Amino acid sequence: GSKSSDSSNSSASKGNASGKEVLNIMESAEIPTMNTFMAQDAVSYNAMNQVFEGLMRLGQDGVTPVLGMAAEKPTVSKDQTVYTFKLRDAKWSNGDPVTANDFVYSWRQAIDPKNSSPYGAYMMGGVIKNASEIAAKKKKPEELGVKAIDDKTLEVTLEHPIGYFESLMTFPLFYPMDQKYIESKGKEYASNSDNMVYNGPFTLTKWNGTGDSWTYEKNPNYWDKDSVKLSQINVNVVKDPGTVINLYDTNKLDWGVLSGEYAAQYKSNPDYKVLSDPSVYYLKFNQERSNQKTALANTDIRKAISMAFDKEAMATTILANGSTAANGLYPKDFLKTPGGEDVRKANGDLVKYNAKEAKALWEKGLKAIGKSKVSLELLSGDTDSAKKMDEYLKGQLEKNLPGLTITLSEPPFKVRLDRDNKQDYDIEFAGWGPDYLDLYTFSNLFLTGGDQNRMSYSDPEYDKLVNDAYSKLGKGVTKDQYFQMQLDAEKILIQKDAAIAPIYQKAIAVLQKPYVKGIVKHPFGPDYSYKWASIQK
Amino acid sequence: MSSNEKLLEIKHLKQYFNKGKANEVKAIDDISFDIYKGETLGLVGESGCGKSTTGRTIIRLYNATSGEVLYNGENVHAKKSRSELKKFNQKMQMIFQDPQASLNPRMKVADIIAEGIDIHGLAKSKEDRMNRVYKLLDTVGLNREHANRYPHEFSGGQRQRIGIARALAVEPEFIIADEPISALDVSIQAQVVNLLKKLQKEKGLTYLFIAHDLSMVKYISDRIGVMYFGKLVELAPADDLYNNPLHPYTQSLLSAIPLPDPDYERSRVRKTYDPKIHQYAEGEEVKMREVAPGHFVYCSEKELKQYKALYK
Amino acid sequence: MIVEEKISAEQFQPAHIDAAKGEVIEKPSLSFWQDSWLRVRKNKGAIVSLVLLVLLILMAFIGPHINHYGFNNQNLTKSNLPPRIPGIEKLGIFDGTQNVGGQKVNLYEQKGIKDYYWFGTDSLGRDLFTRVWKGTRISLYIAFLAAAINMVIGVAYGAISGYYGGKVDNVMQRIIEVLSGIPDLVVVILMILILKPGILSITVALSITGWVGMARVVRGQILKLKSQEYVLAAKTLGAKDGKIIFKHLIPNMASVIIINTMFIIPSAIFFESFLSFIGLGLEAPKASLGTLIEDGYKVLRFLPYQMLFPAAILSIIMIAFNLLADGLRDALDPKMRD
Amino acid sequence: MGKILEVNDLHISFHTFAGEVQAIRGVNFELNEGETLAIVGESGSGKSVTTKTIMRLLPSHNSEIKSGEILFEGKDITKLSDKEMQKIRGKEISMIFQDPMTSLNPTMTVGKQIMEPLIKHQNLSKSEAKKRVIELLKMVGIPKAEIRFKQYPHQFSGGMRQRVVIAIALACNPKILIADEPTTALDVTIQAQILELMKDLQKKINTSIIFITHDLGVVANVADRVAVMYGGKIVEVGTVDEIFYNPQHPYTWGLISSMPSLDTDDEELYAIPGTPPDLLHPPVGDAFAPRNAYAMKIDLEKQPPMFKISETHYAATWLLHPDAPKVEPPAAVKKRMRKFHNEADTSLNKEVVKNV
Amino acid sequence: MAKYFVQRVIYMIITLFLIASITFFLMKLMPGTPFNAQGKLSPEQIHIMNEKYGLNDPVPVQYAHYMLNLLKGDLGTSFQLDNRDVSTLIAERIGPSATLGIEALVFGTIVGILLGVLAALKQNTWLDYGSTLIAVIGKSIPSFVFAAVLQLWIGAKLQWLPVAYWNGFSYTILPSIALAMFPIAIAARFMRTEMIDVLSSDYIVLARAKGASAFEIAFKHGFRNALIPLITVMGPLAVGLMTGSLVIENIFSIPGIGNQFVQSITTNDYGVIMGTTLLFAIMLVVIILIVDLLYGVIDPRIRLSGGKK
Ligand SMILES: Nc1ncnc2c1ncn2[C@@H]1O[C@H](COP(=O)(O)OP(=O)(O)OP(=O)(O)O)[C@@H](O)[C@H]1O
Ligand SMILES: Nc1ncnc2c1ncn2[C@@H]1O[C@H](COP(=O)(O)OP(=O)(O)OP(=O)(O)O)[C@@H](O)[C@H]1O
Ligand SMILES: [Mg+2]
Ligand SMILES: [Mg+2]
Repeated sequence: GSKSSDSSNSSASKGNASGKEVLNIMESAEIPTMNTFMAQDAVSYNAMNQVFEGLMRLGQDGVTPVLGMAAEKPTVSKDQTVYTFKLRDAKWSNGDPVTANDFVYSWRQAIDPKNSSPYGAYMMGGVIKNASEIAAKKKKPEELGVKAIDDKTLEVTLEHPIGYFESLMTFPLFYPMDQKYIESKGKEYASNSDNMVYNGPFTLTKWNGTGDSWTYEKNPNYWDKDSVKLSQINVNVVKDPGTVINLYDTNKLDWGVLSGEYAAQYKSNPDYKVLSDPSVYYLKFNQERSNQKTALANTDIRKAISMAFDKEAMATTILANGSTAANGLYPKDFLKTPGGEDVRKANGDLVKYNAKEAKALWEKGLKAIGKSKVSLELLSGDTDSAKKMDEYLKGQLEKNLPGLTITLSEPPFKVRLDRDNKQDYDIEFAGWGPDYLDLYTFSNLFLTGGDQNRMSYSDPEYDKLVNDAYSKLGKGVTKDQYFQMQLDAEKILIQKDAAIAPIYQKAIAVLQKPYVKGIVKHPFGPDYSYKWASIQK
Repeated sequence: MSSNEKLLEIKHLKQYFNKGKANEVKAIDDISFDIYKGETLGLVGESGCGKSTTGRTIIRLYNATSGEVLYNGENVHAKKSRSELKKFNQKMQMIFQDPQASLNPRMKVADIIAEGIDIHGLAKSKEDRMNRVYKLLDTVGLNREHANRYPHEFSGGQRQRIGIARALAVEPEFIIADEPISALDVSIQAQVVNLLKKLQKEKGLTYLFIAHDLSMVKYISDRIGVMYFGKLVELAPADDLYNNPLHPYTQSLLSAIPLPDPDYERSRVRKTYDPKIHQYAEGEEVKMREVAPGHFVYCSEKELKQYKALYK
Repeated sequence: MIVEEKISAEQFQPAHIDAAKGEVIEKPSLSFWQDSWLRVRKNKGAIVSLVLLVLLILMAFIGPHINHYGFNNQNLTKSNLPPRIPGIEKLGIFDGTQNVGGQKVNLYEQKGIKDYYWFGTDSLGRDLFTRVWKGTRISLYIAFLAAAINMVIGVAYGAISGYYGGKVDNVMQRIIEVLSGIPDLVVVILMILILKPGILSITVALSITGWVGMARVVRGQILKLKSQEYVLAAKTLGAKDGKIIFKHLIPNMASVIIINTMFIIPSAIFFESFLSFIGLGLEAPKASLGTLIEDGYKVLRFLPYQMLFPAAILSIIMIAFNLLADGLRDALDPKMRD
Repeated sequence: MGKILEVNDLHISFHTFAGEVQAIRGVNFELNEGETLAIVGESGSGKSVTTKTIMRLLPSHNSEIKSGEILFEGKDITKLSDKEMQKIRGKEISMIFQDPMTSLNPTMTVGKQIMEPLIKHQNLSKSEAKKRVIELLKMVGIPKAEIRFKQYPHQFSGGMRQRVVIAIALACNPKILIADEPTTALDVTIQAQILELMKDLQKKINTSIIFITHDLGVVANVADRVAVMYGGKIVEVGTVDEIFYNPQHPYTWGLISSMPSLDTDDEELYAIPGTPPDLLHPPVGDAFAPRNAYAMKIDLEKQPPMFKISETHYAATWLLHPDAPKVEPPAAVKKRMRKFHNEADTSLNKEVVKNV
Repeated sequence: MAKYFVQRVIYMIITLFLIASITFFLMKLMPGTPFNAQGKLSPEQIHIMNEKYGLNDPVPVQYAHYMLNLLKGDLGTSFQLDNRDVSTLIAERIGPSATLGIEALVFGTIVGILLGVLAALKQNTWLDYGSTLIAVIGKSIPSFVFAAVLQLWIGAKLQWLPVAYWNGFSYTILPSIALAMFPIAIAARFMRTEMIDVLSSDYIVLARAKGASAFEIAFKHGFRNALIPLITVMGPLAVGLMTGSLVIENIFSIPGIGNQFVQSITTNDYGVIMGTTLLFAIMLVVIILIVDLLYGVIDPRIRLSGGKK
């Protein structure tokens, strides 16, 4: 598959000459996989969102699920655990019809332990019936709660009512796969763009499986091809922030992400845009390291640290890309309460920068643990902005909390994860982006034994609230109550326990040519949809 | 001056380099000779014939491929322990060809000379050490002031004398001088040769004197050995060798030496040597044979007769 | 043509020639190093370099204390200020102005800042002057330490391999071959994981991977020198191998070793900045010239001064070391003697 | 026999780290057609510098011709441009160096190296040049010339290499051949062959040869005339017989008597004491004075002029001054002189010819 | 000759085997797993994935597996790029890196040699100092600075050449030049020193005595003899250049192997680490062999001792 790389994919000028709408954009990394159940990264998911389509897809407003392969809204059983989808008459790019079986096949692949899909169990477990048991090899993949009633009817059985099920269906893991085609290709499937079939707005071309560039071409077999304005999208991986600018200035890019210092410098540029993102970054306080309680086991000390740094300044001056200070776990502009209020607003600022109070708490805490000096290791990422923030944090904390020494440790990402897994750190600079449109994607992280809770935090009150809300929704817990319980849990986590210290909510600064319209940014799942994008010169 | 007491016996000494490989060199190929106490044995021969290798093998810079070197009856090459070796190192010393290359340019003259003293612990104190150095400098005609200088500050002849002082420092009995004057100016060669002679007289030293300048060799040596391609071809008292060269190679060598005498040069007739003239038959034993008392030639039985006839 | 000139008979008396005087050396006694120093002194490039290096080393120590800013004093309100130097600012340079969107703006006036930051400030509002000298100190430290360790390992390894030759040499050379085949990065990452990140581990990493070149050079030299007659002389005197190596061989390779070290220093500085580039370098807020350049590089387009100063100093260091090495080579090269 | 080369009052200095080395301090000599002039003298006396100057091969960055002229067929070589000099080198004047091991380019075939001057100076075509090279190789006594043509220097022995160098030097039938210690690095037997070869070839093409050596034996063998150098000056010049059998300069005495002849016996050799002069700080008077057992006070103050002994024989020593006391030369020299005076009794007419 | 060659190849194989083995064990010492790139996997999930790839086996078992597969020519699969064969991945990535490396090497060596020869011929003139300065600058300024400046000025401001990407020859020019600065510097310095050395040797004096012009002396006589030390350093340098530069590849958005390699190390992509290491090592030993053979071509003396009968 290296043939594709030598054919010139050069860009806008050529495309426009023939009156076609061609968009030139960038990615930050290569596509690791185009196999839906093997993906675990943003680049893959983003690409899949352009060339495949699930039952639902995220709409033009960014968050609302709209119909995809489903011809109409699903019918839901009374107990809200059985969803029945009618599929529309859609085709794969090779002409094969998209059938209910394609979904069944794909989902079973995703949960089948022999495939060891990184996200399969994570996304399906506790949601689709029997998924957890199958992943634990206690049941067979065939027992997964998904069934093809006929070619065009798909029935999904859930473990319990899931409020965000429709939005979950937009996630690439739940996309269909053309069983016949895949089996005919065997190992070759998805090794490059020639060995794939597509059912999304675009088809993938000129992707050799490892390369730095690829294109999306309008898919003539797409059911909604009339909505697709672009005839071609050229994607190049650009890793250097300066190169992005140079390419943008020479019109080789119509859209590019500004990273690092560039965001701050381009603020006044008319093409500058900020895309909000619901990823939240925070400090994790490890209360137990190598089986010994750390200074951070003391709540006052945790609280003191939570308040001791100027997150406002960090977000606006250091990141300076539209990111905002975060005063809670749940991001803003992500979900609204049933009352229509933004979740963040509803719960208010749970912890703010307050040097004076921080100092008081610090001294109290120190007294309690009987120490006058504390040295803590801050484990963090090795990216430029992370490093800069670490330095700032260190400066702030050491200044505001006398007696505190912070040592920085900034290993490569996987090393950091490894140390996180082993709980081998004092404080960790971590972050989380939602996978579906529900507060549970955040709140479950800090349950006792939760994914992000490798810091010996355990509060039965918190666990109870989150677990009850999740499992009893529809079974005694109303939507309103559900939200309230999640909000209360956040208060416990941050205000009462100061288990983590929120820092900021991410934003993405981009440069976008004025003639580019309609690129949709999603707060979760795949990052962007180009389906509705257009060039309007 | 020389006695009949054998100081050194070299028996069937062989030194092959890169043995067994494609580029094997038989640098010394089975040579035997004796060196008597107090004499100077000269060794001549064309470049690459194995003179240096002989000297270096005797002093154990190379491990002999086979054969023995008996020093006062003890086999030098069989010794192993450090202390034994040390004792031997003290008795036998070497003077090198290139006075520039044989002195460590980074060391002061005093330290160069004292190296042997230090190794063999000959000095009782620092003072004693320096006194010895001064005395040695004096012996070779240099003065104390030179002790603190570096080799590059000296002329070739002076350097060579420093080299001699270094060798003398350990009070050796036997000195191998490997072309000690070849790299020196004519006007300076005499300084060194005179010094060597003087030292021999005073200390009763024994020399193996390697050179290719035959007039100098003749002047300094009691006996002379001629080497050709790793073999000793003739060995005789100096005058005898010059007056009665028997081996055709010796003859050719002698006939090639230019002498500082225009008249002689005008009349000189050069002989050439072609090893083919021997026409040794298969299985014929060729070895050193005594043609006249003390005059040995490498030859066959048949040749011995001819040589005997030739010998005046 | 006879030139008649009266020469008194007295003149034809035999002169008194002191025999010992013939052996007197007129020149003052100069050791090898003194002599070399005289030679180096004649090389303008080397001397200028040496002076510059001394100045830089001095500045690395006093530079951070010349003004009252600490190297880690953060002040986000004063971030990314261009350089402003009292006095010189009247000339229209280093006056705190910066091109913002095509317009010259004096950021100090705009933000109402009275201070002077001679080299400007970085994105955390830290004084770059202080940081640059602090960085110089660390870079030099890394360079010297790495070079030193490197010299020890490389020289010892090369010396042993070359001196003993034969099988020992063969095995040791194979090891070198294998070592140079293993990617530095793997080794370095491991080092940094085993040790805590920071100067020490960088140094260790450097000395694990960087001495191969030195070992090769030293081995080559030893091979050349070990058959020198003064080495043979020491052998005939009964000197031990160790003594021969350390007293005779290594001093005579000193020039080669020094020169090679001079060339190692720039690569050590380089390597450190490469480590920083891939995120394996120093722990913050420490900075080296490498990390400063690295940071400055990201804003090269808008705030060129942030890279300019550390890059200029790094370049001066590199150029000075290179010229000094060249000068030393000329001065120490035995071929150029006499 | 016309003069082909005349060197007048040559002064050459090197600028070194330590200061100015006055390597040549007033050298005068001439070379006649077809003759061999040997220059002898100890190391550092300026033999090579003199001859390199004739070829203009001194390193340009630190050497300087302070004064003097070198007339080659009347043209002053010191004034020629590089281009003009390139035409003379290898064609009119050519040179043989001391070390045959290093003076051939190791990466070029021998044939090519000999061809170079032919193509350059005689505009021969490649095939003509090749023919000539093979002739030359045969002429210098290298068998199987056709095969040897394609070989590299390392495939030749030392003696053969020196023959090749000679072939290169003689390729264009030069008028002057300068041989700077051409046999010092060779074995006596090979040396003898090379010397014979040179003499043969000289007869054939009638070149003049300047032959540098410090081996008096070789001098006696090849030279017609001999110039003895000491401390950057020529201290004695004369025919080979004059120098060997009637030397006048104490340095020449020293040289001759420090070499043992085959009949020198156990008596101590005559040795010149001390060390050569330091040309960084050349002495005021006679450079040889400090080592001269016959030195007089004037030697320490004033450089001696050239005294004429015969039409062909000159020496620069105050001992030849009419007022100087008569001295006894060393025994070895006296022996030689006796021989000389027996053969041809020339009166010792001392005359100052050239003032210094 | 044949015997020599066989012996060399055996040595090469042993070396490669050792490199592979040591790298394997070192690599296994590195903490972390190849999975969990987004940090969203639970330890159980990671365990399952490790199981699938045999990463839960004891390291010696994994080693044996790897080596057996290696013998079969199977380099395994990448974790980073899902299930892509390491061999395909490397094959696709080495192309651009090698192209750039060779261009930089050729360009750098030629320019460097010219500079060095000029400097040697005109020792201690402004030409010499100029060449020294270029060489020192080439050595002392990191290549990413050159790259950034070239990209900004030639690419973005003047628009003479493409800013980035990989679409044909014109795209290779800027990165090649940026990469070539180092070889230029090295070649110039080495050439100068060697040339000065060679120019003072006897055979050069003889060539001058033959009446050769300065040009002939430099290029006909000096050049070849000065080349040996140069190719000795240029050999390994060539490997370094051809195996890609993370920095240059990032700046010019080139799908090269340098970038890939660093990424594979930071993500524990074992197959790729091993594959790339092996590739580099093979290139290294092969280049060393080539250099040795080149010695023989350049210097006939070595041809003989090279082992010919
Ligand atoms: N270390 C060595 N390895 C291999 N060959 C050697 C070694 N030393 C000497 N030879 C070879 O052994 C032979 C004899 O060398 P040696 O140095 O003894 O000769 P020589 O008679 O001293 O010559 P010269 O007069 O040139 O000093 C030569 O062919 C030489 O090349
Ligand atoms: N390139 C140079 N730079 C500095 N000094 C030089 C140079 N070449 C020669 N000299 C000096 O000039 C003087 C004469 O040297 P020259 O080479 O002519 O001596 P020589 O008589 O040929 O000696 P040898 O017999 O050793 O060849 C010496 O003192 C030497 O140091
Ligand atoms: Mg020898
Ligand atoms: Mg000379």
